[in-house]
Amino acid sequence: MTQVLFYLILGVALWVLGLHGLIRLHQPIRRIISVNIMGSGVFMVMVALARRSEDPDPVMHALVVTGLVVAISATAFALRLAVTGQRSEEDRE
Amino acid sequence: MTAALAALLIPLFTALGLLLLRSRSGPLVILTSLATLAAACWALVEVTTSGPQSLHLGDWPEPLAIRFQLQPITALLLVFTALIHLLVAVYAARSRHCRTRDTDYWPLSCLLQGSLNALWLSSDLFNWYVTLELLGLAAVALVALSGRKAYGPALNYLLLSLGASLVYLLGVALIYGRYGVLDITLLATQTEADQSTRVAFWLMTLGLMLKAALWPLHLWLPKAHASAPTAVSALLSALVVKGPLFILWRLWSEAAPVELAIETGPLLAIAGVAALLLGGWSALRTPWLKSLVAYSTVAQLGYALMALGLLMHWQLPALDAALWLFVLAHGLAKASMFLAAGELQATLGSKRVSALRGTTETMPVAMFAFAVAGGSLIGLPPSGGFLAKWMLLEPMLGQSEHWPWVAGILLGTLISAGYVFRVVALAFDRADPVPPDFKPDRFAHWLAMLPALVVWGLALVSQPLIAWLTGATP
Amino acid sequence: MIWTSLLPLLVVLSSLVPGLLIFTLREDQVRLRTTLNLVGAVVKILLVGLMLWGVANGLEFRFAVPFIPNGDLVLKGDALSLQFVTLSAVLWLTTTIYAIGYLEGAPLRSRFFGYFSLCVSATVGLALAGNLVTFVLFYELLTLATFPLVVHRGTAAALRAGRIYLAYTLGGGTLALLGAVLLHTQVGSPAFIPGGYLQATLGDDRVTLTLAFVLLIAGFGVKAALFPLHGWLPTAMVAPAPVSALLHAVAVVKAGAFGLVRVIYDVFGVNLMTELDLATPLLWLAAFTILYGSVRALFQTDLKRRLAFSTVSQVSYITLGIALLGPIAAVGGLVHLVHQGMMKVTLFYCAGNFAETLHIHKIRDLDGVGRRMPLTMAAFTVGALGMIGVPPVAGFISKWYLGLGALEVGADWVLLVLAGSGLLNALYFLPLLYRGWFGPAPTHWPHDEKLGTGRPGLGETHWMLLWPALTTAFLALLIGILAGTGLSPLNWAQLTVNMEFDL
Amino acid sequence: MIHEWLLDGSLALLILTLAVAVLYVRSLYASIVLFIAFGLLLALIWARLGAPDLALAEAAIGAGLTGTLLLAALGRTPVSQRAEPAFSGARQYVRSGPAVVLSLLIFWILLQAVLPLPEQSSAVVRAAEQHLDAAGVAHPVTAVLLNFRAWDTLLELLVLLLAFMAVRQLLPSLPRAPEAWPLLLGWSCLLAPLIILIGGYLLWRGSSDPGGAFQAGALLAAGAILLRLTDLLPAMGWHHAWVRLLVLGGCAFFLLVGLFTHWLGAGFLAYPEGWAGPLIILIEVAATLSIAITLTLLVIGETREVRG
Amino acid sequence: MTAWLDLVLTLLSWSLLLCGAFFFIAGTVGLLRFPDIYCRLHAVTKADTLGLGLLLPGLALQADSPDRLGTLLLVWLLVMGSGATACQMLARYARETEAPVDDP
Repeated sequence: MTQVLFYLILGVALWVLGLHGLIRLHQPIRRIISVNIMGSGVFMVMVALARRSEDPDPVMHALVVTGLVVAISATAFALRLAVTGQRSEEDRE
Repeated sequence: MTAALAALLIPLFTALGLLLLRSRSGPLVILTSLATLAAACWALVEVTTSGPQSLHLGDWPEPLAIRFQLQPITALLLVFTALIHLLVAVYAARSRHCRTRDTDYWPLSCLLQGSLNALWLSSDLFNWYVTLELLGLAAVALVALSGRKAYGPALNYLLLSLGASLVYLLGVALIYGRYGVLDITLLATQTEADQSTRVAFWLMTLGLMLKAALWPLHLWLPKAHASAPTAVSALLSALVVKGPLFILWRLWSEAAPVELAIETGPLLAIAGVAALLLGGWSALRTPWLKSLVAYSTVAQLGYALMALGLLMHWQLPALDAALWLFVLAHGLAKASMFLAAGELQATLGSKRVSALRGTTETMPVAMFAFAVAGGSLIGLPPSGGFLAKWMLLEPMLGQSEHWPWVAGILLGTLISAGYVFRVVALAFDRADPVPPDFKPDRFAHWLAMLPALVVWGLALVSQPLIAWLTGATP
Repeated sequence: MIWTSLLPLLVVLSSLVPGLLIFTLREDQVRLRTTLNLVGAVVKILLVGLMLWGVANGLEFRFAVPFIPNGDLVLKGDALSLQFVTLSAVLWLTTTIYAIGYLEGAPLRSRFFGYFSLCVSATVGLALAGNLVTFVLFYELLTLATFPLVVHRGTAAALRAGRIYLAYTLGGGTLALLGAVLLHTQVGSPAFIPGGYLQATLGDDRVTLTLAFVLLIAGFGVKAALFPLHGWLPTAMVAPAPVSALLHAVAVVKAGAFGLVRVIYDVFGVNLMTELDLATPLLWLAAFTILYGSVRALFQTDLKRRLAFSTVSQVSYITLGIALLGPIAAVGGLVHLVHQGMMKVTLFYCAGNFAETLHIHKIRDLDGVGRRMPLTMAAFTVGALGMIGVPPVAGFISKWYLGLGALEVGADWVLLVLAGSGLLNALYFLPLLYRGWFGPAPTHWPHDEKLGTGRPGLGETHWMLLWPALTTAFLALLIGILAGTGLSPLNWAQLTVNMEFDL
Repeated sequence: MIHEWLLDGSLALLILTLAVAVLYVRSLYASIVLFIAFGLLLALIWARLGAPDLALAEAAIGAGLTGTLLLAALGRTPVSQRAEPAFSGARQYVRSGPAVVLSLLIFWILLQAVLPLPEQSSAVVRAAEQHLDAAGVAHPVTAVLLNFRAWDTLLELLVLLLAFMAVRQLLPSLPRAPEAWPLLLGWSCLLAPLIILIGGYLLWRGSSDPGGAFQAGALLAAGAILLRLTDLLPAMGWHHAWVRLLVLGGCAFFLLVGLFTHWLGAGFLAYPEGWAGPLIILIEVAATLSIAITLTLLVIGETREVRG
Repeated sequence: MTAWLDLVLTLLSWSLLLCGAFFFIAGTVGLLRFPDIYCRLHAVTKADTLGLGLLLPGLALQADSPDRLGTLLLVWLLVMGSGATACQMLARYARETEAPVDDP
């Protein structure tokens, strides 16, 4: 077992955990966190793959940076939707 | 390629310009939409006369660059996107009931168009991920325009869309890990049907199916599409779900190893049949008008999925034409249907199907548009839906071992007839008509009619269209 | 493009264009609407007359546009199609006049006449269809155009009837479509030719051929009201009388029957039918439907429903005639297409007149109506006697030929069916005639609308309601009497059959 | 060798424990705090895997900003809605047996798929190494981001913009901050210039070493949020032209570069000979500012103006 | 001579690191076990300040360049500042929103 494989498996495990959370959980903020954990899992797979060559693969690193920005953008939007949605439910009661 | 780039950049610049000037000018968007349409048409002419083109972004060589690929289908989709966007923009600018006029609808819809065009042009697995995210965010933002009641469905849509992207992305990562490339054409030369490839393709397929609301991953769609503002529902159903479908098609028809495609095809086709039946069943049952239209999207995507699955299973490029005819016909018909449904429910002041009693008398044009569009969804001749169904039926009936699939189409047709005429029959009820709250807006009704007429008008150009599609798809 | 290729298109457009224009009219533009209707109907008759002359002189009328690969949209005027087109054109004119009178003052007339014209366009298109794809296309369009007419009244009963009608016809349409695609995948969609095109190209693929035949017959059998696919017809009776007249005499049921004719003679061909032995089950089905329809008619108390079950029975005479696969029987079947149309439309006009003028719907209310409305009752009598098969009304000719045809191919048992059906016809029609002429007139009619002058004679009802009935009754008599002459439907049928059987 | 494994092993154990805890700990607050810890640990792992760019980005974006966003969201979530419906800790975890089995199955399938991957190599890496000289910057990650795959980056800026536009039509997320206390004010005054300095440094460094527009932008955003919360920075309303210019500047400039390169015949987003370096720096500056302002607005959210 | 010095430095560095780690752990235990927010704040800030204060010299002893020393110093100052500010904010917030703990 190499370090690359170790982190590949770890990434996959995180991804599965996140997926499980996304499907099983209901509280919006928790689901958003689940998606983020899923994302971390994929990124870990990608970074581990980048580690295969002697010099780490810059392409994968760049893709992960892009992925991180996408993740924060979506998270910000999702959180705001979740919070505003909850409040509107509260208003109705 | 310049024309295609123009079709890509004009909407993006329009969106930025609108934001910069804090403008919510519908006419400006209509004007730039026209320009986009012109550019897209030009691209279509270019690709028809001088064949497919490709562009390495940044002028970098093969494995490094992101590549734009302008195929005939791409050009057609560019035109189609521009057309629907223009139509909906006119509606949004003009309709009295459209609540999106004074919102960020304008820049958002331009960004949506831009991201779709980026998706059609791209042929890079990771770039598709970014365009999918762009598309998803734009779509959710547009759904949320409808106000607080839409936030719940919008959030669900967003989360599932994000989850789906990450499922897709894991597939991409596995592909990169296995073959070290992201460009789909390069990938096509290398793929083998081993375990990694299989899992990677399945992951990408699942993610895309969720994004395209293909059965059984469609549960988010009806609520999201039904709660969006009318103009947005039309855009979402007609265009957005087609984006992931396009990627799915390119993946399986270009990059996937043949054994894998043959093996996976039946699963997709069965999912398609299930979508037709169960989506149609839900459309038959729902008490809400827009939900009915949204469920019909789920059902109709079943046809496309079926075409794709059988295309993979039988390795029949002829089914490409069926798939894209479905996409075109459904897009036009659905745009018409959502606009008509939105107008009807706004004018009647009720979202229930049962409120449509007597609408053939009070709002004949809108109801007629709904019925005509519905006719194409059922696949009545000589509408575009009929042409697509015919193209799908032909290879099925051609060989006796394919006959069982016909049952799916048969039932699907009957169910779609069921939910379309459920509405239409009610509209003829003169016993107790629901009086409209406002004077009907005839211009908007005719606008809703327009795409429905276009989809029936496809019959006039059917022969060249089919020949072009059959020859055009690689 | 020369005029012979444009003429079929013009025949279709002569009702389509006025129809579309009528949709745009306001409710109160009565004069313009009437003009459009009548001009369209007259122009159509003239064009059809021209085409009749042309076909008799050996001209070929063919219009084609590309549609799908190997399947153009073809409109073609040949002897068989002209028989149906002429019937439609003539009856459209009379029914239009009738409908104008019938709907006077009713709401939503623009919509009604719009769809009415579309319906006729679809029927004519179907009659002129030159290949299976075109036929299926117009077959579906006919469904769409007739649905708004069935639900025109917008009552709960009308809606229910409309839904049932759609369920049957769309289902049938889908089956027919499947059959057409199945054949298309094997040989494309070549033009209909006498003797059928399948045998030459598709030798002996029994499974495919049988399946295609079953699908097509099931599809067209719905509109032809073959048992057990007839359920929509009696419920569709809630529609306004002109619609019933048009649906039951001409457009819908005849479209189905005409489809059967095309499939058996021009797609499969007599030889292939015999070889595959496909006609026998159909023959049994037709025979059963004839008797079944008559028996059911016997037990109806509502006039229109009795007529509807009579239609179920009578249309199957056509099916019977063509399923016998002999030239003489074929002549009987084809000519019955026209004869039954004339007679049944007369009956429905008359039923509509009774309902409109005196609000008579039930059979028991017919007592003595002959004294109040003698002319209408006379027309009704002509139609009813024709249905029973009394000479010299047209119905006799058809039955005569059917009987001869059955003997010719050795299916003697069919004579029993014909005789039984004739007896049943008499049983359910003669009481009506007796009540009408000899029953005691009531002191009060259910509700006298006082149309026309309100006195027996030419003013017994609105003239636009009376004259169409008299005309068609007269025509039914005339084509019976003149059956032996050159321009009679019988002669045309003979001409067609000679080509089909290569005599 | 063994201590390498010890480190990797304990990192893995920690991160897995944290992930499970984040998802299934009963209190939402604890879940969020643990998630921030998760982000920091992830940054550590990126560093361990030789990806310092990512470690920086993760620390700033993943842990810092996401944490702030989550806490802000928590603050606006009524207590009644914080609980996971039908959530009863470990017992529920047991009860969801089928889902767990399914997850394990998925994990097993994925495991089969990743096993052969470490042996493969990538053609893209070799190509990137080959063309690094012509890319205009020495740091390979920056070269990929802003030159080889510039289109991805451009679209990603659009994603950020879109998220901002989407958020703009909803309510502001942070309640009005209470008046800042002197200690916080003083510390912020001290910290802010430092943050700007480090941000600028990261940006400048990006062309040759780990760092770049995103890391710098995220850091600047953190500083701006701090200053904004203590009212040391004026409100950044959308009606200010400079705010709009800064937010849109990144995308707009990038797109314009694309347009002009196409116009000049070099090809879409193909920088002309010798211009690559300066153009990349310019794009990065514009992008950094855009990212910083957009992220700031995403987190604090100024007065809404979309619907009246 | 240098070898001996190296050994002393390494030993010193490691003992400092271990002490630092101990204080961190103690602080964390305090955070988890102490009854109310003030005690917890006390545990965390005190222990962390001390822990970091020991860790950093320990690391500094292993540093090989003045750059590194500068960085460590900066880290120490920043964490001290932030910790103090954060602790003050939390305590004050708690005091303003809750009833005083020692109230009977």
